[in-house]
Amino acid sequence: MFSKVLFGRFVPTNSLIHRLDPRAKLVLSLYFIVIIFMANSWQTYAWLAAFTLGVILSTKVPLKFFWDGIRPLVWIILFTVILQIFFSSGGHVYWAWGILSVTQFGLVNGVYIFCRFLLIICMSTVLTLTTQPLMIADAVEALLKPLAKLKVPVYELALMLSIALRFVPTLMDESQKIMNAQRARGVNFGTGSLIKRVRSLIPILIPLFISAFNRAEDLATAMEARGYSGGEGRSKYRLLHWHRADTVACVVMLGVTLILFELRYLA
Amino acid sequence: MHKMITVQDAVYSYSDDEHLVLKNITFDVERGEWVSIVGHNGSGKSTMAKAIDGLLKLTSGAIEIDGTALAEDTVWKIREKIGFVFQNPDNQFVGATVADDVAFGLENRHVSHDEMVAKVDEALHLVHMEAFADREPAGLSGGQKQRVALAGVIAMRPEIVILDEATSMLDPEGRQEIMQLMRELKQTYDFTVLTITHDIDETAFADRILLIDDGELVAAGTPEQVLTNGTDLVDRGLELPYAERLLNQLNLLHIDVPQQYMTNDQVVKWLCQKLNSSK
Amino acid sequence: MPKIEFKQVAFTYQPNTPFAVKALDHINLEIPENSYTAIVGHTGSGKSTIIQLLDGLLLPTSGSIRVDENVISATSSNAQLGRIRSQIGIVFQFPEAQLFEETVLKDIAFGPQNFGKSEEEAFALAREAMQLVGLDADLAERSPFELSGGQMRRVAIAGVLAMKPSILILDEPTAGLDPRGQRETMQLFERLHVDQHVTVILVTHQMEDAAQYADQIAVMNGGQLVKVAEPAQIFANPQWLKDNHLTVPKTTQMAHELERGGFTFNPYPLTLEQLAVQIKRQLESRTQ
Amino acid sequence: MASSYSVKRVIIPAMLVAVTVVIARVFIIPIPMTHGNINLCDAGIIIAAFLYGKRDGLIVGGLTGFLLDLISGYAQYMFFSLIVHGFEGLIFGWLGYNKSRKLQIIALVAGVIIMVAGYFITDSILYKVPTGLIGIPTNLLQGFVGAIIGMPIALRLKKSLKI
Ligand SMILES: Nc1ncnc2c1ncn2[C@@H]1O[C@H](COP(=O)(O)OP(=O)(O)OP(=O)(O)O)[C@@H](O)[C@H]1O
Ligand SMILES: Nc1ncnc2c1ncn2[C@@H]1O[C@H](COP(=O)(O)OP(=O)(O)OP(=O)(O)O)[C@@H](O)[C@H]1O
Ligand SMILES: [Mg+2]
Ligand SMILES: [Mg+2]
Repeated sequence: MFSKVLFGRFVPTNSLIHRLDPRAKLVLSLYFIVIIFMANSWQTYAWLAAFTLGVILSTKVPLKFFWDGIRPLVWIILFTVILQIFFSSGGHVYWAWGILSVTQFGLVNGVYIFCRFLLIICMSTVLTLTTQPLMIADAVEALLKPLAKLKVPVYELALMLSIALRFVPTLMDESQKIMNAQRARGVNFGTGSLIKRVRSLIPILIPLFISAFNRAEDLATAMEARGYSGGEGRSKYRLLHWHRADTVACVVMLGVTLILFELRYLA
Repeated sequence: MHKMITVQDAVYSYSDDEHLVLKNITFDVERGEWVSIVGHNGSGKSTMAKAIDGLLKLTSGAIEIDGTALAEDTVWKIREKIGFVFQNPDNQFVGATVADDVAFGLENRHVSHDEMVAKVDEALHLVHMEAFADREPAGLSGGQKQRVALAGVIAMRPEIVILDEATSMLDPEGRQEIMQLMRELKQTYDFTVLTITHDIDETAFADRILLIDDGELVAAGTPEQVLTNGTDLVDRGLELPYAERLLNQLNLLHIDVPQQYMTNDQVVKWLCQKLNSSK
Repeated sequence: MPKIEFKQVAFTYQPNTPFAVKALDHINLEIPENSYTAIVGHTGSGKSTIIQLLDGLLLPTSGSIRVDENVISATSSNAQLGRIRSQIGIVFQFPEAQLFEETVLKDIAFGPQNFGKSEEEAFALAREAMQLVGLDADLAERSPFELSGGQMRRVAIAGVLAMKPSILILDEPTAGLDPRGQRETMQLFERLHVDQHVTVILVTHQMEDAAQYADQIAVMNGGQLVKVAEPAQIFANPQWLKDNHLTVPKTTQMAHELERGGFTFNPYPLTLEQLAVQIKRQLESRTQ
Repeated sequence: MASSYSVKRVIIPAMLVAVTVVIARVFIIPIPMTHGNINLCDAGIIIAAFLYGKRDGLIVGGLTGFLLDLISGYAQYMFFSLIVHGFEGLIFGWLGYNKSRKLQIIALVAGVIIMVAGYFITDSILYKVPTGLIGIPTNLLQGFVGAIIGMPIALRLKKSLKI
């Protein structure tokens, strides 16, 4: 039932982007979000938007999924854009009423912030639509590895992340079962005052936590029986492979940056 | 030659209180033997099994595995010889996917990547789960998860396999599958097997049965010796095998039944002979 | 009029999504008042889905279910469902997972209180239920999490019985218990059925229990109800059982093997006792 | 021997992350005009921190924040959430673990303020200050609901499990 959760928002289409190394995808998408802040003009935003659109199309994921990523934020976006339009000043004044005014700068800034929203959301959506959560967790582990030298328990954190991911669907099922059992005993969820709703959660959450602790106990025993004695020095079954395509992707991103700077400083 | 497992005067209690969960248990298991430990809920079976794997430390007594005494400094070596499958299929699945889970034990032993891939493939093949290598546990049935657990054990080439009620959360089909699979694997690898159960049917393949009641070892012997009326299985929370129950019932109806232990097939044969000879 | 009636019930999980699973289809089933019905079937055949529908925990995609005068359909309101739930008790698989209160007594009294009983009444019902399931009265003030697995199971069952349901649904209530625990639990439900005329619906993989206790057995396969009949009819044909992924009860198995060696059974024995009696009769009739 | 202690130090926080992700995904309360809804993840973080202290508060907070954004597709937030919720959990545990009821309430207030401030800063960096401002009321509400659910459950669990 909850395979949806397990996959995160992953949509398997096996596109070029899907096949990139998760480390490359993670780093490049974060990097892209950073360079979005360099955009400051029509040309720069247009260039980044064109690139983002290209990436979106090459994922072969239906556009509807990107819209799903934007939809929950629509109100915030509109709110921010409207504030930006009404409260910035400068340039030609088209309309004014008290402290509110619509100015040339306001409109331009409104459009820019709108673009920034869309670009950030779309690029991070590309990451989650084309990469399984587990892969991202692997990538994070690989990228944080140098921190192990600073005594950050990278291996343990990575193991925690992977075990948490592994148990989310199991506990999700469990929560459903507990909810059914308590509803059969007359609990009514989602009705009544806030206090009443909060109270109705206690018969669900306590058994859920207890179940989690019991599972932790069992799992710890099972892991120890299988020879687990700490993260240090374990060999790894799941390896990440850096391919030529990943290097190419990095070069492409470099090109995008160069053009961006070109547009920013030459124009 | 030494025994595979020897347990000498094992005593255990969980807290400091007087309640002993194991009371002076002594037994041994030969190399290649299949031994079943039976007993009611809470009789101490799991505690005994965990002690054998060094997962908990006896209050007093000694355990020796393949000639090595279990102690602080030998416990990891000893665990390498023992594969353990637990009751709840969900709570022992460590990896994010089937293949990852089978590899978990190998990773702990620093096995190289290439060797690991080969071993994982082979183990999955042996439990007929190769088609599921990349699947996540959420989509598997309980029986399939237990087969993965078995694959994880086999990939390590243990000398001893312990199944602690490994089938008790499965449906009957799943149970039979796991027991049958275990039998095939034992024929291939000849490990020593310890199964823990309160289902008498699951002792069908055992060479020897140990009966535990409230922490005491109250009977040990071949199925013929233990699974008869004489050992008060019913008083100890268990059940007699079906054939034995039928014979008892016939006896109550004043039919003379043979005194020795019989399997289902033997009972059928005996009854049919009796029917035909009385024609 | 039967107590419960399923009419053309169908159910799909997550309809209209790529994850849609059709779990039940064309279910027509009547369950008479005071009957003991067993629902059996392969893993994933839809047994748990049926009982969730019956308690209004899921609503049918199409069709309707009548429980006494109340009807559950795709559009049932919360109030209607509440009325139905107050007369149905469900013991889910591993019910000890539902315990949450600070004391055993409070946990058992939780259900009755939700269905409108005062605290005093609920505690009285809880004490009664404790006695019924054989829990020592001393345990009332203990935390349920300090108990043994078997005791926790009893507390959870008492929590369901304290609601005084007229219909009791059991989803593999004995899983994980040793044979003594299994026997005692099944006998407890049998007593409720006989003495207090509770209508029992048992979901089980254990054909022995279905054969021994039920007056009718409903066989599920792939979301369809393939047969509803008396145990003797269901178990008369081992091959049919195997075709529907059911295990053959040991008695049936034994009787079947004996038939090959010259015995004949009519009606087919369902319990060990019936088998023994028939064997004795045949052995003796031959000697005469 | 038998020191499953170190293994449990990994497994217990991991499992607490899993439950917290689950309760955050299952019990979502939709609120119009915001990130979409408020969730119960703070309750889980509070429980982790009150039962096991600041280390587990930090880990459970951070990893839960990270995973939730990852799974729900808000990758742009995931590293920010890692820090914000991690810090929140650290504060809950540091000020509230094994402390009097009064101090625990102070811990809750402090942790929630950290969380609200953290997201204000995040949204202001990523987008604009107004975006940050608009998140404040909903995040406060989310923290408040998390606290009134998390605190009693933490106390009950502590008593029942004798942690
Ligand atoms: N972690 C624990 N802390 C305290 N007591 C425990 C613990 N685990 C088990 N016990 C107690 O020890 C006794 C033996 O338990 P054990 O799990 O070994 O029984 P078992 O024979 O395996 O039972 P089952 O058939 O139910 O699995 C029981 O009385 C049980 O309540
Ligand atoms: N929450 C759910 N979401 C999606 N599909 C589900 C869900 N629950 C059950 N199913 C599917 O519905 C079908 C019927 O499931 P159900 O749980 O009713 O079977 P069952 O007969 O109770 O099985 P078991 O003997 O294993 O308990 C199965 O194919 C199952 O995979
Ligand atoms: Mg056990
Ligand atoms: Mg079911």
